[in-house]
Amino acid sequence: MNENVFIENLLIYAVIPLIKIVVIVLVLSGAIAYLTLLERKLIAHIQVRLGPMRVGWHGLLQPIADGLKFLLKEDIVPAKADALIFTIAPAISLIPAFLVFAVVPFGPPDMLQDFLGWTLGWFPFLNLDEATTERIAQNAIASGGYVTDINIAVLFVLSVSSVGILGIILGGWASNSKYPLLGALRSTAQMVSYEVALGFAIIGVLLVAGSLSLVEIVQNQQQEQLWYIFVQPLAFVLFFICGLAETNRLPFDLPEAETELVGGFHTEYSGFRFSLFFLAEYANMIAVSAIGVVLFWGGWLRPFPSFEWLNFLNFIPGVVWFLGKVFLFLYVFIWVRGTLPRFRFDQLMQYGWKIFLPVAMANVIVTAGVILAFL
Amino acid sequence: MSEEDKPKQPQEPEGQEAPEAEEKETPTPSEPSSKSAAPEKAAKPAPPKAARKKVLSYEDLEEDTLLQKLKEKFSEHIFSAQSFLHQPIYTVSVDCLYDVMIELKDSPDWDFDYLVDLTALDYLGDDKRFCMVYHLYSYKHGKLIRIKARISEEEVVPSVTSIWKTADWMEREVYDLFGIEFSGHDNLKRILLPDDWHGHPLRKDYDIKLQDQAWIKKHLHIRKTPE
Amino acid sequence: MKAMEESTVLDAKVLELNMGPQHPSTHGVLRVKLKLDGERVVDAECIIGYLHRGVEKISENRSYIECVPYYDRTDYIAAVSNVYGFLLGVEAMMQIEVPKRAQYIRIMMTEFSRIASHLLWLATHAIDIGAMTVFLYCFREREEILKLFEALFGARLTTHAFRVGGLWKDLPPGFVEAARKFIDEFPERVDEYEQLLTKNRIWMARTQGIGVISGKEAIEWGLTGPVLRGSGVRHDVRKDRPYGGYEEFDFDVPVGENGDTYDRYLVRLEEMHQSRRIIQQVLDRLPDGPVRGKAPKIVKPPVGEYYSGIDGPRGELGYYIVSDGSAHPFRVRIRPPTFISLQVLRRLVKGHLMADVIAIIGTLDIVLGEVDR
Amino acid sequence: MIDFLKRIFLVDILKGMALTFRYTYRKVYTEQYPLEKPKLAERYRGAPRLNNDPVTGETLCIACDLCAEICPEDLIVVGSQRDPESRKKVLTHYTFDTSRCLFCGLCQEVCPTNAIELTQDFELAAYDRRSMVWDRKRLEKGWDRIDFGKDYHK
Repeated sequence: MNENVFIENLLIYAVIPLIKIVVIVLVLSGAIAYLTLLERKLIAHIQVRLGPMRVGWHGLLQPIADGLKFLLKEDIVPAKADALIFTIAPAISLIPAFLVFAVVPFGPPDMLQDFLGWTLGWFPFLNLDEATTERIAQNAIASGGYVTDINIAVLFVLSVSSVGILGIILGGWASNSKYPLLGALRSTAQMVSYEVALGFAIIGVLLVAGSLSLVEIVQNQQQEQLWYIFVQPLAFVLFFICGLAETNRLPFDLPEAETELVGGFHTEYSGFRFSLFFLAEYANMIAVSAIGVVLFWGGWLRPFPSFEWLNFLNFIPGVVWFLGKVFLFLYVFIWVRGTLPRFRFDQLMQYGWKIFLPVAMANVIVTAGVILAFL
Repeated sequence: MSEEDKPKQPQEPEGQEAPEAEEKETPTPSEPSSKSAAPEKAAKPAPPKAARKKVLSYEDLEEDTLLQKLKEKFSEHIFSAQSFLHQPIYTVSVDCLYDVMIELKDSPDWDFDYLVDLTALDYLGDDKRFCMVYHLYSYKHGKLIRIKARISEEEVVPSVTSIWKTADWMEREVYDLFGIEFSGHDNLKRILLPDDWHGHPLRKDYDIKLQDQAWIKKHLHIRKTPE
Repeated sequence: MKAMEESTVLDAKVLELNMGPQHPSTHGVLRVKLKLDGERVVDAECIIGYLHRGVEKISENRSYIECVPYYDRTDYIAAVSNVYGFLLGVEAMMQIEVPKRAQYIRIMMTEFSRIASHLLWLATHAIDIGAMTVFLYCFREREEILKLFEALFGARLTTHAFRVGGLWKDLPPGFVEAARKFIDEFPERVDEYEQLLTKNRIWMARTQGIGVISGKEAIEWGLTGPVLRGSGVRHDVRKDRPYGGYEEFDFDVPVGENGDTYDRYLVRLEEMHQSRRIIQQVLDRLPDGPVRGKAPKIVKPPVGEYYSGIDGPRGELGYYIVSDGSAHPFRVRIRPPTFISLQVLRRLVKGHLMADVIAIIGTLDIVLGEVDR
Repeated sequence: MIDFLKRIFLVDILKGMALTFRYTYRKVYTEQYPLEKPKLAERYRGAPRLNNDPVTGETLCIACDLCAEICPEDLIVVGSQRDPESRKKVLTHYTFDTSRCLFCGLCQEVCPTNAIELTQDFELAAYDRRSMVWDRKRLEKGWDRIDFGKDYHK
């Protein structure tokens, strides 16, 4: 029996999460690749162009071709660059971007229940009895639509995503070139300023939700039958704007502003290392969208969970809702990029410190006051 | 090809315009032609045509008020005033060029506040080889004039950058392409050509195919430039 | 020790940054040596000449007819008006009467080229500031104009538009309709750009108060065209010294108030509308007749000199032609508007941020082919 | 007040976004160049061609050398011989350096017989400079790709 418990624990705490991690990393990489295609196509259509058309049907294989190109290109390390830091900087940037997804709940805690119960039967060598299979399937760690659910998930996300900035700073500094250096400087200032405003915007939600766990935040939205966007609209707008800034997207793409700084922090990067920065940027985009969906748009919940006449929508699994909302987020990200000009550096800082931060703080204070007074 | 075929238009389906209304003077094919001396030889039939019109020439401006005013002030330094196609040209001595310019700009009667253009001409072989040409315009009076000053190869022209800021690069360009020095210009260096280039291309003794071979060898690493 | 030497870039108080000649926003091969204190510009020096081809020297070695195609290649964005300026000078010296129809078509095409040039300016200016969609919208309209050029002149960019005495050929069939269609749709398109930019807070923040120059100073620096008019000086060669029949047309000269980048933007937008008005009038009043006057085969102006200045899209484009009576010009001096307006860059960028340098280079609307010639 | 509200609610930005959204699903303007050949204007000045008389197949060029004289770049070389019988000049060779051509069209303008003509072919890329100097054979062959439109590759 002991052996069975061991296998059960092994499955719950090691094997199944590992499989989930592998799946998420693979799917995410693919998603990023196709996000670049989506961006190119969408911006192209905004600009009455077609975008990639030649590789595959309407350019569907373009991301693969691009990936191959990046892999095959010469990897140049400038002569005067700090070779070690220059080499590891892209990884520092990319890994945290992926780490965020460890806590992102793609679906409800029981998402994989049926699936696990069904699949585990395929492995007779495990000798699992019905009860064990049931237990495994019931266990939220194994069956949840997420890798892990930690009770400080929001803090984890904030802290991990700040580490990614280090990669940009180090990359810009290690290039020993002027444009990357300026890009890195801008990025430092920008990230620090907007991290604060972003944090305050999130605090508003946390006050309402009363939890730092992303899963619980969604569950709370389910209980209250209300997405937090309707409770905290201002916080959402701030979150979205700061999210744009955090991910270096237009109108806040100053660290890489190609018309000013040539390529910003990645001017000197080429080939595979450049593609890592590239991946990191898009992974960050998806991460911010996912967090935004979880915090404000009810995660895996279907629209208007309180309206019973919409119950027919329940047949669509939560993960689809979640991904659909993330897609909408990304769409808006790209759409904004296709519309707006770029801020100037000092204006960016002004907006960050003089408008967004005070507004976010006011939002927190008002929210806290309302909660104290009425709830 | 026989003689009768000549006027025939080729009947290509595409790329062909319908025969135009405008005249297309067909030169006789037997006309002697050689490639190198093209314009001189081909120019032969031109003079009788030009003769039909009134021949344009420089006209002297004696009654011009600007000339008289300038003569009063600078007496013998002002040489002449002419006009060509109603564009007045004032020739002054380079010695008083700077003072004339200040007068023209600051005097409310003239108020030439806009230096349109500054350039030079190279009359190779003349005693005074170069000719500085300034075009001035007055926004107030809507008047465009041309000031000319002849200088010899060694002479230095007073810079007008302190009068019109816009003269800065134009003087640098003249320095670069003609090799005329300006006194009082604080940043007189080459502008279009590289700093260490030898020769001044717009001089008439600088052949169009001439290049600074040493420079090319040094910077572009080309041993021999194609002829 | 070596590492310390290498890191002097970081220790220096003033960072010297080479912007260009290979930089996405220097509009060609302009090189600006910036001295930066942080991101603030302390000083700037323009280094030009990377595209110098010696067009003036080439002109002296070609006949009057032969050197015309080279002027297409100075300001290649508005090749039509370049040729126009030179031919006006030659025709004046030769006393060639240009038929009315040719004059009208010339004016129409120069105005089209002004619109095309302003569209390209708007496109690049917008993308410099980050609004990349405007870039392609402008290119779409410019494409329509280039198609008109192609139909009439036989080339899109280096058009070799006009000939001594008139035009190469008359308007092709369908041209007038296509031109009408374009100018009918055009205001709508400009409204779209305006919707994306004019009231956009980011655009306003990026352009208002940037690169301010007063009218008086602008005259002192010899600025012309939209840059001068943006500073409130109502000067247009088309109005003050009308040439080629411009006096017959009715148009306004828009001026700005503050002399900043935003005003220059508004002035150029309005100029596009005014150009459209002129084209409209040309199309309404286009006379019949020949398009090429009696011009001799060999162009040999008499001994003399002539300055013909026109109002190109970038300012006063002057051709100072000196003839010694032979078939080759003795000297052709091109007064390039952007060569002269580029020198004000140093004055304008001082004290601004690095991102503003881009905006200011854009607002001066330079073409390096013309700056370097 | 209204201005202030407009600012708060990002009206300027939303207007722009509405415009770009409208455009997202409109018809695109792109021409898929190598797949779809553009329909060039009749007057387009592209690759040179030396025309032959469509009836007799003989060259229209009378070796008058006008094109070589007018050419700003002096890139046309016309070689001729005087026919001992008819005392007429006969074209022996003709070269045209497309690598230096300005495509100004002066040569076709002066040609009295419409022999030299700039056609609508604009694909002039070559692998080396020497092959950009076109000889008489290449010039007379002219432009053999006449298909326009989408079906070009089929």
